[in-house]
Amino acid sequence: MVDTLYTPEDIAGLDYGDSLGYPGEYPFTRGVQPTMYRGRLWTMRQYSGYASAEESNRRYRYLLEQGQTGLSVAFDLPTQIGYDSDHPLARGEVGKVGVPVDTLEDMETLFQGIPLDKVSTSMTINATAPILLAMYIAAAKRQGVDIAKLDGTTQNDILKEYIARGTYIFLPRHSMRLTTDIFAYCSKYLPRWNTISIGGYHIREAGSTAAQEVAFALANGIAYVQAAIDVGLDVEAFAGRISWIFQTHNNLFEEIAKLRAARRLWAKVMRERFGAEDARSCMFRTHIQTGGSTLVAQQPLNNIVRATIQTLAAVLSGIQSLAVASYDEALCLPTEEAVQLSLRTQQIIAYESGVADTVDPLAGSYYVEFLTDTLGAEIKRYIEKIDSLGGAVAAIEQGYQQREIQESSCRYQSEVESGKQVVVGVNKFTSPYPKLTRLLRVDPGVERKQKERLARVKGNRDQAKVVASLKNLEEVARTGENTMPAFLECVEAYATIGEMCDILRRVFGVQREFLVF
Amino acid sequence: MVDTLYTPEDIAGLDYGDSLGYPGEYPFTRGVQPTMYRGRLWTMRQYSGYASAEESNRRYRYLLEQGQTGLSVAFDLPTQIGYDSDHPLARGEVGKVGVPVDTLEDMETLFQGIPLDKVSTSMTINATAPILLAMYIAAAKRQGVDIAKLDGTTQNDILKEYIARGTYIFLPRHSMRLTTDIFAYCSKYLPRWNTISIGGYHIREAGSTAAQEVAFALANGIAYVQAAIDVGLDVEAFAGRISWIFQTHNNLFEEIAKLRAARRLWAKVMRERFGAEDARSCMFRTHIQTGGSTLVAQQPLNNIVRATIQTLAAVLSGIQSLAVASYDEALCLPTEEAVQLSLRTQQIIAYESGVADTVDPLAGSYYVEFLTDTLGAEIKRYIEKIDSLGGAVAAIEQGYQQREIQESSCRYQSEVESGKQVVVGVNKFTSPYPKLTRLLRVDPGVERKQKERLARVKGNRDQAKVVASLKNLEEVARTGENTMPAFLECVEAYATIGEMCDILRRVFGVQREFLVF
Amino acid sequence: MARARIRVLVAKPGLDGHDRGAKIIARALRDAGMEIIYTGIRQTPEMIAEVALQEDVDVVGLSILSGAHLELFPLIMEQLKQKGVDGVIVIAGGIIPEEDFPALYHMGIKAIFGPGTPTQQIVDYINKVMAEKAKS
Amino acid sequence: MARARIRVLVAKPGLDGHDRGAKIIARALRDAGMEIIYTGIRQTPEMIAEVALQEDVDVVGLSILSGAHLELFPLIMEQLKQKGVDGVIVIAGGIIPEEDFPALYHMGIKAIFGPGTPTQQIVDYINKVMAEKAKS
Repeated sequence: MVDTLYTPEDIAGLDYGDSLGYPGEYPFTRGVQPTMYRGRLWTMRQYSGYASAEESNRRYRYLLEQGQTGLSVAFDLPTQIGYDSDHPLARGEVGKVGVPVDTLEDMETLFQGIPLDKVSTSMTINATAPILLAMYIAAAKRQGVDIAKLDGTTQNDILKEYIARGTYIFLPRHSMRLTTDIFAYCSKYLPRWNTISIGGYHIREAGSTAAQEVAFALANGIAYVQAAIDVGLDVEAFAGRISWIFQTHNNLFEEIAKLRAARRLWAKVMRERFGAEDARSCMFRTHIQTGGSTLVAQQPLNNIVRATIQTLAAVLSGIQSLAVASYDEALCLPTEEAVQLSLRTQQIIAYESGVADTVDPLAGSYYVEFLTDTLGAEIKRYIEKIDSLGGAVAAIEQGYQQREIQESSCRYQSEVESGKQVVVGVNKFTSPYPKLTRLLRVDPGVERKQKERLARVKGNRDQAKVVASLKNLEEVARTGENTMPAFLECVEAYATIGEMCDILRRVFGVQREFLVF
Repeated sequence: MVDTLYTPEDIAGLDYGDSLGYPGEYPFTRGVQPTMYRGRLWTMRQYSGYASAEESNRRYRYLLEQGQTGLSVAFDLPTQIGYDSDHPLARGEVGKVGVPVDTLEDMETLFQGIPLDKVSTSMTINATAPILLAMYIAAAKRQGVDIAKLDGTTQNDILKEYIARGTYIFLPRHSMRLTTDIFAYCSKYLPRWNTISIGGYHIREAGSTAAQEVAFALANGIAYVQAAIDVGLDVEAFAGRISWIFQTHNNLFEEIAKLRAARRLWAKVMRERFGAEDARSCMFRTHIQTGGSTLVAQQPLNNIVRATIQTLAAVLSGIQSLAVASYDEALCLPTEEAVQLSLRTQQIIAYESGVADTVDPLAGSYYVEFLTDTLGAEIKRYIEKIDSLGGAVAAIEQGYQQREIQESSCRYQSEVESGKQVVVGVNKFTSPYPKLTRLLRVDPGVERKQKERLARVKGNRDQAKVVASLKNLEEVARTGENTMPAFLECVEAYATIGEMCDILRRVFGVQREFLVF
Repeated sequence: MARARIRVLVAKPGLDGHDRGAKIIARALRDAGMEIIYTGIRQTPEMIAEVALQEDVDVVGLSILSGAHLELFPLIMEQLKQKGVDGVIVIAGGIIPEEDFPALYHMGIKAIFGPGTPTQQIVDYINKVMAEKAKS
Repeated sequence: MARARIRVLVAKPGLDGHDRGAKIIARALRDAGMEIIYTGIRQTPEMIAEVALQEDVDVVGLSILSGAHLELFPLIMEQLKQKGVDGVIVIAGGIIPEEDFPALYHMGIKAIFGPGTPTQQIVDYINKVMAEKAKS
């Protein structure tokens, strides 16, 4: 509950050095770089991908032309869950919510004409992250790019898939192994790669509160760090490449306070729990995607207002990378016009609003500092609760986070239905509105074409090499060696994602839903 | 110049009680009401009027249906400059930028079916303010409304017309008399009426900086208060009914700091310069219209982003009333869809963003408090300069404010042309964009119909009464008595605005432009 | 038709994991006194029809956000028919463009509820069609 | 045509008082070496034509934001013609919808510069047409 007034008394206990400190210094409450946007603006990186590798490549080139400064790849559901486009379970899903990638050839097409040493690429991929990363590495090698220069992110955050998003495949412990395989491989070969992007975004999207969003993500983060330490990795060798993804909702100050609190808490977790000494290991670097579920179908231009508020929240909280949801997303995939407007939203805030002129401009505000502390305390309580349940994985297996989220989701829904929470155009100020006339539809022929393409690739490859590489993958999967080189070998032989995942499904077993309802 | 970082050191000298205090208490830096929006949201009041009284009446009813909580009338230029619609100088201007009002009949039509004791109405009218106020009073009387209950605002700020907006008619000293006539009349008969709305809006629109916007408006305010005292009014009798209008631009924090500084400065002016004791006399209550000139024709949906930032600036600074410019305004009069979106922008910020939950949420921020002080000092220096030139009127006659504004305007223009100041879609990130297809055009037949209507009214009225009332107006204008009762008599006889102004032009003389270029 | 409680299968066909809406609906229908069978995510058309048959449901509610409705819904309707449970009332929700409504109605979907629909409206709808069905 | 400096009348027809744009243009043209006659606001068509005649200008620039251009510009063109100064180049700026451009070109306006036009573009345009005129 927000009070009517906050005064110096509300932050009487605030010790500047301990609670805030200087930007670029532990505990990083005011930001992880000393000059923040004055030094360099955040990366503008719209989430995008659909239909086919060619079509998505065209969209990426368009966005780069429009002034976007990074790429963010959306994969379709079969690719995320490890089915080839011709698998029965892929029916109707090919190219729908992202680009289908069956083999290395699709990845090569996706980045045709985009030099991979010049661009940073974020890939929303989790269960199949090592496979897609291997394809990205192979595509870069074919471009003649030194892979040590590759810059980007694999989401690679499987725990939130069990909690909220649903694209898991294997049992958690096997998934965690793949996650840490990426940590280990990249710390050797891709020093600039963000090996994981631990997400609160989807947790919030599933209906959590702001505090739950951060708490469950941080708890997952703790689990990954522990898992990596448990397999013998040195915390300083991988912790600096951990990154995050959260969303911003409409409540401007809550969102800002949430992210400032998260930065401070993570720094303290890394230093106090894991003994990280290196400042870089304690830095909470985050991408923000504005909240998709806050956008509504009714009166769609209203969503531009919401996205602007959310973008401001993100920028004011001090972030590294940003994607703005498009106003037509509650109706269809974002059209080119809508995605351009999302980018323009970022650019107007970057270049016209003045909010990027100074670091952490809200620091010192009685309200914002109070709220940062209050949310921080609430997040901490959740983390302690998860610790007491045996950590994030155990808590997921018990359905704890899922149940908490569902409670919040239902509470919010009933507040909307009772009118306590106003959603303009939905439960108040409703009115007829002009329909959007330009909706983006994925051509129904896409699935057939992708299947043909897959068949062609399979027809042209060296089958013996495929068989050998898949056999090797199976062995590596069984023994516990790092899987990345084996994936790379398969990928370069044009083995399909389905072929590789079928092997892993056999070796690792398949996770059924932790059904909480 | 904004620094990279602000810390507690930047506001080391801040004394909470003296600089900020509690909302609802002198010097009102944190707001003029103790609970601000928690008690009552700002009044949502879109500026609107065009074509004809019927058409504008339809738009007002539409806006009230859509959840607007106050009205704001735009008058066309002939009405503002005191020409009837059939005057040669009115050619092409009738109904273009506002509603034409020639006689009381138009005013009656304008508020048909809108009970004037239930709604608050702001009228952007200056040189002819007493005439339009008289018409409003007469219309209310015909509705059977007790005029003591009338709630609203006459802009009635003639000095900024000489400085920036151009709809003056008479010499400044005569204009000032009409201004103070309204003060005196309303303090007796319309106790809830805001007798003046002193404006920075149009000063900024003409190209001033934020500090100039506030400084020149406050200096004008000082001139009005002094003029009222000089004609014998008691400061406590009228000062509480002074209100303000400013704009918010894109620079979020500068705009917020500007308005917080203005509130504090005005309180101190009233108490220290004019000896006002009553807290109400020291309250700076303001309407905000987001900055029209910040909207651009290129990529018009980008303007929704700008308007959202500006609306946030307004709301975060603690205001009483708000209008949001519409995204199509750089192309045409706002369409119904665009004005609905402006209102929705306010509603989303009011009901979804959480920023209305607590009073003055940025208070204490090192940056915002520093900026508030810095802008306050700059504004003060300008006021001292104007004092040294003999006050606002003398400075206007010397062209001081006009020149300062023009310098700022040219500096801004050259920054845009050099690319130092980015305007997204104009000098950076340009791209083809879909044209808006629904533009609002005023029917060219409007002028003819209005002339016919005027002729009909003139044909039907009691001519002797008109002549007598106009004769009385002429006498009153010459003697120095309060003109309001005389205007009311003319208006009720259906004398036209042109007839009244012709008399005043004869008695008062006409001001030529203070040409500064 | 004289049984005490309406039985509703809430199912998520396809691969999409966004189950927030499905769960909210499922809970709202349960709170309104109906018996709910909730399948969880990633249900194939065959699985959905099989559960509808086994559980002898009155209503099947399909929730989909991936855009695969035009491909998957006909398969589901076909499976229901093959299994002889085409008498059930099938309703749908999720992100479904209005221009697809006619095609969906044509294949036998009885009602489509877009995002932002109050749950009470869905409860009322089900109660109404079940009452009509009981009468006829 | 051999005089040293191009003479430009910058005029604001109609009643609108928004002179920011007109003044910026006037100053930019002056900075570019042209001689500027700036009329101030509220100029009637008759006054504008009269000044154009008296000051023997090469170019008349009209700035209008009230939307009265379709009514006032024909009157101005007519007045220029009546006074025999219809040889001047007339250009316009302000808030003028693109759909009105054809009508304005048709009545003899040579160029229309919308909001956001860099002043250099207007300078260049005037220099170019004056150079062409000198050649012919």
